[in-house]
Amino acid sequence: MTVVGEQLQPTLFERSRPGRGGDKIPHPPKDALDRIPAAARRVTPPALPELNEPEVVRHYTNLSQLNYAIDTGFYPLGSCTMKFNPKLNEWAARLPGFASLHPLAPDSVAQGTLQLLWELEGILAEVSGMKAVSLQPAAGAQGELCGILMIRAYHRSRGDTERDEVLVPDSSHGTNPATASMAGFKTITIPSAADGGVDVEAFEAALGPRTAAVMITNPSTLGLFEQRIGHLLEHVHAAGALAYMDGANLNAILGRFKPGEAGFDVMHFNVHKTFSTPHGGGGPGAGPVGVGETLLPFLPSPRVLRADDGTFRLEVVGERPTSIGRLRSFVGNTGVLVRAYAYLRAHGGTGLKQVSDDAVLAANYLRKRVGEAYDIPFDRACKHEFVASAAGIKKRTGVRTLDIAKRLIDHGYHPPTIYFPLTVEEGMLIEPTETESVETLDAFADALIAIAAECESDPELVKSAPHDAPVGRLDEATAARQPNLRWRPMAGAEMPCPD
Amino acid sequence: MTVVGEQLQPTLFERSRPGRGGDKIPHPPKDALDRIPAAARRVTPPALPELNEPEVVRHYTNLSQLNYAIDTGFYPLGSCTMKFNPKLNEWAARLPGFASLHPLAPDSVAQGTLQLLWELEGILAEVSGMKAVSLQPAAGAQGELCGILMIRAYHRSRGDTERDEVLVPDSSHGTNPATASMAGFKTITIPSAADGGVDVEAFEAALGPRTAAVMITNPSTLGLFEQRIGHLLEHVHAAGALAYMDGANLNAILGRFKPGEAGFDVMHFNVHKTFSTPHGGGGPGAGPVGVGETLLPFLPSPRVLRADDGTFRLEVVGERPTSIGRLRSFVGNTGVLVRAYAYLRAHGGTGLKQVSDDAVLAANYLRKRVGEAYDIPFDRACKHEFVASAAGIKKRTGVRTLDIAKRLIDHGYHPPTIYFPLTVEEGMLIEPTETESVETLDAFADALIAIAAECESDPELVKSAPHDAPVGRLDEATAARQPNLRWRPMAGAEMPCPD
Amino acid sequence: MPYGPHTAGDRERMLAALGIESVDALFADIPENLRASQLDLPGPEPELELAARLTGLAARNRTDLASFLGAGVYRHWSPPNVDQLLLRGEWYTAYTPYQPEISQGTLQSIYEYESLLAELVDLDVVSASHYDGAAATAEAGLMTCRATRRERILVSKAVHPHYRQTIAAYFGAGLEVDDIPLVVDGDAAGTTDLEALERLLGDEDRPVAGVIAGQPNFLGLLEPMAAIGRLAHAAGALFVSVIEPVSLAVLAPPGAYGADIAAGEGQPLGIPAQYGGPYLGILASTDALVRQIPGRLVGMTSDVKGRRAYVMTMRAREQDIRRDKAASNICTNQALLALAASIYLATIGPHGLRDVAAQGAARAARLETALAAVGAHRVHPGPYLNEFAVHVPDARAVHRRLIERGVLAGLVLGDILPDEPSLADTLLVCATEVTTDREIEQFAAALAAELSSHDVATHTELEVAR
Amino acid sequence: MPYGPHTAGDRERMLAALGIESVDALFADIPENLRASQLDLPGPEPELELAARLTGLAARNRTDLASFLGAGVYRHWSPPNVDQLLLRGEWYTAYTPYQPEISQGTLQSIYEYESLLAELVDLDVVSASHYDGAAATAEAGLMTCRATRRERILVSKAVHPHYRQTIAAYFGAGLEVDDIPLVVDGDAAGTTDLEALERLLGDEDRPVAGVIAGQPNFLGLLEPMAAIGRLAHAAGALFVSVIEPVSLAVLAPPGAYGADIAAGEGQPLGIPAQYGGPYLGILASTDALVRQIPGRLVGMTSDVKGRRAYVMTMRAREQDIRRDKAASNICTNQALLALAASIYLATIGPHGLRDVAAQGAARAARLETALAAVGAHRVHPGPYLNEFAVHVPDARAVHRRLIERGVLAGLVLGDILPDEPSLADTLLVCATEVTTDREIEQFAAALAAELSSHDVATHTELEVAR
Ligand SMILES: Cc1ncc(COP(=O)(O)O)c(C=O)c1O
Ligand SMILES: Cc1ncc(COP(=O)(O)O)c(C=O)c1O
Repeated sequence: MTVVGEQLQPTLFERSRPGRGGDKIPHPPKDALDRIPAAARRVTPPALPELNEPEVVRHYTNLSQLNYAIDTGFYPLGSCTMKFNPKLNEWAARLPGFASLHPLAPDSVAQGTLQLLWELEGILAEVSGMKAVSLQPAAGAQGELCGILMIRAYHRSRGDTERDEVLVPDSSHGTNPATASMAGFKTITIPSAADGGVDVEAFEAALGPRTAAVMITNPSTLGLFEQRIGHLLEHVHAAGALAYMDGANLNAILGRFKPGEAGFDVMHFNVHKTFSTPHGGGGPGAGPVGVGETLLPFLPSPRVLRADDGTFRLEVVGERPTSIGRLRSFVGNTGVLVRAYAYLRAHGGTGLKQVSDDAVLAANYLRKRVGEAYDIPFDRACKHEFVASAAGIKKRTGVRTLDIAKRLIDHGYHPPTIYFPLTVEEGMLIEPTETESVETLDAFADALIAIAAECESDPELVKSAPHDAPVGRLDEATAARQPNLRWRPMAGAEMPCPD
Repeated sequence: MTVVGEQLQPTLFERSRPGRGGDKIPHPPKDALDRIPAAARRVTPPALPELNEPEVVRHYTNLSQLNYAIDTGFYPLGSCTMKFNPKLNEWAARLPGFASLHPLAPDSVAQGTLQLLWELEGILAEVSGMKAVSLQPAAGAQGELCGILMIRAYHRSRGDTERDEVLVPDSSHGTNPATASMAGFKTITIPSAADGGVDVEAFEAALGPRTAAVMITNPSTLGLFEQRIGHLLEHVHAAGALAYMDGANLNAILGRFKPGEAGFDVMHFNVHKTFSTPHGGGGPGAGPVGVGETLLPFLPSPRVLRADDGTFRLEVVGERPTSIGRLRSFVGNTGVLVRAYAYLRAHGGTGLKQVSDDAVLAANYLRKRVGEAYDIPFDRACKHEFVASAAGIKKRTGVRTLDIAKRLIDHGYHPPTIYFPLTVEEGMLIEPTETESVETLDAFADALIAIAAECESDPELVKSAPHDAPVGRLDEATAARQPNLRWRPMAGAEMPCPD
Repeated sequence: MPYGPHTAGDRERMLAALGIESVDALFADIPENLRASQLDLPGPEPELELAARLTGLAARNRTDLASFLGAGVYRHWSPPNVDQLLLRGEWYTAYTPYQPEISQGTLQSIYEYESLLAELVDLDVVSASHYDGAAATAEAGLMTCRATRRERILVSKAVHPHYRQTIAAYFGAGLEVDDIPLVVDGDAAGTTDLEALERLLGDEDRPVAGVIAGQPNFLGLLEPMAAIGRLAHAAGALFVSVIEPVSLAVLAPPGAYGADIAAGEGQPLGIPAQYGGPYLGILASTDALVRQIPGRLVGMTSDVKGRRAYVMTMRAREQDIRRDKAASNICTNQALLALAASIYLATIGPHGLRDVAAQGAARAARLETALAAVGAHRVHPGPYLNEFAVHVPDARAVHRRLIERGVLAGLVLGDILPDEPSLADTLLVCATEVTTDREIEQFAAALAAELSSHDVATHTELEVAR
Repeated sequence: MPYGPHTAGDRERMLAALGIESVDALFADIPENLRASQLDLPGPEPELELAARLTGLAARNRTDLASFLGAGVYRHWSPPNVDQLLLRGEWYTAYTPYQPEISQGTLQSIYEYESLLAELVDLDVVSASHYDGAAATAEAGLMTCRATRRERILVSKAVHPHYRQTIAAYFGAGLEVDDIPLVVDGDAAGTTDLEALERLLGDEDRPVAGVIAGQPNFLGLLEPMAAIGRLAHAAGALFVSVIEPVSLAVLAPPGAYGADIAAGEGQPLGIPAQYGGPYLGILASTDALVRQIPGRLVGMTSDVKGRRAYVMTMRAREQDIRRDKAASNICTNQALLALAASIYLATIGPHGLRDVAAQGAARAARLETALAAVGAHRVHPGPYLNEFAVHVPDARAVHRRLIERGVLAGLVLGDILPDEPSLADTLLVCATEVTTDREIEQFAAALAAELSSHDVATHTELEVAR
């Protein structure tokens, strides 16, 4: 139990006392640093806090209890696929054979991990219908960058250097346009049609000889499958461009749709979403990239290869000159990939299909129930998530989606993603995932419906929520205007009081 | 964060849904049980709850957050030595070599653990000044039983069968008299003198040819060292009786007093107190027993032996016929002992002495500070703990120690042990241990002093505490009168509502 | 100090507040002639080096063998969430829930443990834990004496020898324990001798408080529990069943065959072997015996606001309240292991538990076949669940040599029961859901190899002798 | 379903509420011709079997070697409380703290991470984490371009080759990267060539946005960072220092020698090697660059009641707000690893961190002596902290054979830097506080044995050639 008086924790720095703690390792000989020239030495030691282990444990135990997490409750944060993180996977990643293997260890001593990675590539290729997969990207956004860099390399390899535009639907994830920019492309935004899908006319109009690629999040961030995808892909390829699928929402379509079979040239996976590796309070993740035949030569290096004798190895430096190179050090976020591998083998093909079936069923059930009190802008079968809107409630009562989200906290729930995608007024993107029981879905719907009633009967209650959280709403304006981004011993008046 | 609406958790049984969960192991063949005769088979399957792993994890994560623990705050529970439990020790006990070793594994495959146990016996012998140590008892109380059974065996071995009494000071721990009874002895209670020590006159009067043993908790449960111990031991031995020291309070005197050197014949250790193995919400512990020369032949079996070639082995069945036999299966709570071993080696001789020095210094400092507002019945240097009393406050304000304890919860602290020992009116036994900082001691003292003031200014506030805990005071009378000791599906009215 | 917070300055400050120069002043009450000699101990050792030492010791244990050793402690698959939840400081760094308002986690978990075990054993009262199966069984024996005010119990010789030795130690003070012998041959060989039991119960001068028998028994065999219970009750004695909890998913529970008390070892419920403990002593009884049961009990009640809450109850049985009149001296128990068992049961579920038990039976049957095929046959004809004894010539030496072949071939019964001639040259072997086909094949092959070379050895000896 | 809660009944109920017969109806929006072929995958596999498979794979990795391999990833003692606290579900099963009211744990921990790292690097702004050292360094390069509105950076060839390759990939789109060569011989051999740097900076047509150099550099040598920084600044470029965080306990921090940005790999701060990640990309800058730094930033503020609280801030740099105008596309970062680093630093403390760094230096000095004694001498004369290159004839083959002798003899530099002829037949070796005397002796002895048999081999070849 985090004791009340300590809910607002002193910082590590306030807990520090000179001379406390330490002694975890033997003291070095006195002359250990004599070889280091004075000019290279540190003069003022870093003012790190000094604590003993008990204080450290208490600090982080108490702090942790201020967090909402999947392990404490329902977390329907749309677009993030907050499903249960199996504990077997945490155990597996900590096996010393996996955990202490150095990334530059010669192939001969790394056969277990190499085999796992090679098998994982194969599984992801089968799931996506892609030809091959690189496990290197550290997250979805890096997977996107990887994909776009491959597309650029492809066009260049053909001497096709005029393509400097990437088409991105307005309902796409923010990382898509940001990636295109980062890779030096201009982003062309394509509006959505009334049904939530891409506006085909606008799309065709934008496509042209300068189009390097289109990036399509499918299912989209509205939770909708892009029904006209076949048509769109045909046009893309006809225009000489390539098609990137943001596969972050794959949790909706496992065993139902394989992007590679459908004609996408490249896609990324978000293993921290679809394959349940823990979100870690903001990471780590992993963003493997799958490619079709066209982009195969450009995959980042090193790839994991299997020799005829059944041994595994990494590509050596310079082995495949067409590669775009590397996006980070070493082979990838292997510790994350071990968890993904365990998840995938635990499920198998039938299990993965069931994952999507259950995720989609749960989302539609919840959509139906939430629809009892909220607007549902796209009222057709959704995939793994759906958008609800409080636009009507706001008009009637002045209560905003933000307020409703905060009020959900009092009811014991993590709020959905709000005001995202940006295209829906007072939107909230709700993603229940397949690991939540129908009782939980019902209880959450009941809470949302009860809040809708509160908006009418007692709008102030909702507008001033949360009431039962460790802290109330924050002064974000001051935080941004006068940023305080690091601890410094400050005079009392300069700093918000500790409780 | 344990969400408010879930603070009072549904039980596992209420969370259960038929058909949920499972599939952790492969299904057995259909005929697996055909060999079992019908008469031996279970007819009605046990109505165990059916949950999936996510629900289990949430259940126990949320429940855990309702607990106060050392890892969340200061826990000055007197007599229990709630010191920090080092995390290295948790790691060590889980090393597969230790954790998966079968207790009947032949000596040849158990050399690592046998060596550890053998070394640990030696360390405990050195700490206590005893000749030898058995690690078998599972807790302090079982160590006491072990010691008293050895004493009985000793007298019998000499044909001295008339000794059927055990002397126990009134300030002793409850396990002392309970142990004597369990071993078939009559308990003679010896009153304390005004200074908190044993009343020597009463003690000498009670000693006689029927006295088998005396059991002395030293330092006593009042936190006082038995100053007249030399005198007492002389008389005990002169009377042909043996002296047992309850060593549960050893945290006060490491490196300062060795019971074996001083003349005690037998003692037990509480490794879950002195050597910091975790208390586990009520256990496990371990209660090794040390003996002098006299009782050596009677130690429980098996002992850990070291051969001349440096290998280790367990005694075989029947090897030492004088043994009292065994108090439990196998060699002992080895997993607990691994932690104790790590603790002892981490500290070494100098570290252990410092432990006691710091524990005693902290207790005396806190005693001094608490004395600012409370009665201190024995106002002399205490050892690792001290008794304070609210008798004066109660007389003036009607507020009892129980109320003050509950009010401490609101201030963020675990209350001390209250009404223990039974001999002090409105007593509270406060043990800070050596792992709490002086800031924590001060803050706790400040809280106690503030509550003393509240008793005068707003006694109702204190009497109705706690106000900030997950639940309020409980209806213990009904619990005892109409015990509800297991879950059964009950009609709404029969059962307290879930929130 | 590895974990202490006190800086030199902190100590100075405290000493100054006490008006003393040195902490020695606080130890003046220890008589000078009784002050300790120095502590001559290894260390202190920094964590880094200590960790290396511990890793080295752990590595000296061989836990890589294909193991068929059970005999009261069983390998099972414990889903990793069990240990990960146990490692939460809120559980393992708390103590006895004396303050229920801030201990509802521990209290509810114990209440649930009581409920889960009550389902398994089919009895109403379950104590919050005892030290282990042996101590719980001894406490059960004492309970029968208190409840019947009689002073003699009967214990089947097929109860685990460690349990019988523990009972003997606990009963040394004036209470009597008699063995019930085993059936020597025939279909019931290796189980409790009912005729002998009847005879022992018939001694009217020495009325029996309780009869203790185990299911499955130490030799892995199924006992006629209902019959034993009927005989006990007919003589006015209470019936104590020593159970193995996983087996209760498929075997009749104590409540169903009339046991008054169930005791046993909870280790199989997700708890690692760790060379002997900490384990979980299970102790349960009928409602009628609730005031006799030792150990903690947690009950459901309500708080001042009428909200459901849990509290330790019926505390008047306990040592801290009743001192020498308490039902037992038990204080610290094995709460964390009760929690482990609860999490295990909640995770594995009723169907899973049944699968575990049935898989064990299936694996054991396969083991029986494999061993028989190489000439190691069962000792007893009766039914078993997942453990059985086999004849192996020169069992002790073969067992030792099999270790070199990577196999831990169960238990040499002659070592633990030296006074049972019928068990000389027998091994007690077991299988569970974690036993693989490969391990069984490895065992059978290694045994075949040993037995044939043993034949050779024996022949050679014979020849030499000629 | 291994983790799903839905029973057949639950599914029925949901379908009924939706008025459909089968879940297939919900997938009607997938065009028929584009529906997936079946998923041809292994499994599903029950946990028990999957656990055995994973244990088997892990066991195929050899992590038992005496390892002298560093090259950007270092073995250190991570006190067990670090991982045990990380394993709390409240940390690792939460996500980005979008809702600050129920995420103060994560938010405060990130604020503290920023503060701890700011102390280490002596710069004011620390981002909440990047993917790894390489990606953070590439982002640092992009920052210099944004901040200076120039399009060319210079990177020392002594920066980790993986970082340089990553920079190359990130810079492929119109931005330029030039290498700064290394000094070839003399006292400064193996460090960044200052004269060449000055020349490269002097190209007025191609103004330089940033200069990137590492301390210690990839070869373990200490660089003249202050001089590099002065040259960069004189040319109007920003100076990016690639740091190793443990070394900052004893080496001058970037802030002290005028770096504008520090980037680097946080793995040494208590994070296991795990074959490449997840690690921790450190990225820090001066206050002046705060609006250019990519990645999350957490600031201290207050809540409606004026209580201290923390929140993500300056979000207008991020992709979810600014889309194509964002400072980077980074979204999911490495928050849990930032937490690990914080817990490590809090536990080890400033004196402990200094001890770790100094112990590494002392162990490495011992390693140097031991290797020199068997004829493996350093390649470069300049000072180093705990990693250095040695000459070993036929390095690749010797390295391979040493594995058979239980030694992982660092890195074959010719493999990772094939285009540096001066590094052919050299090994990059490192020591840290966990390197034992025994390991060093084992390495030296094994190397001596290899070198003498190599001599033999070479002689034999020579003889044959004759
Ligand atoms: C649809 C979509 N695309 C891309 C991303 C970016 O992935 P990541 O956060 O792993 O970089 C996300 C997730 O956050 C996402 O939801
Ligand atoms: C003084 C004293 N003696 C004996 C005991 C009994 O030890 P245990 O609880 O380990 O049985 C205790 C602890 O609780 C104690 O404090």
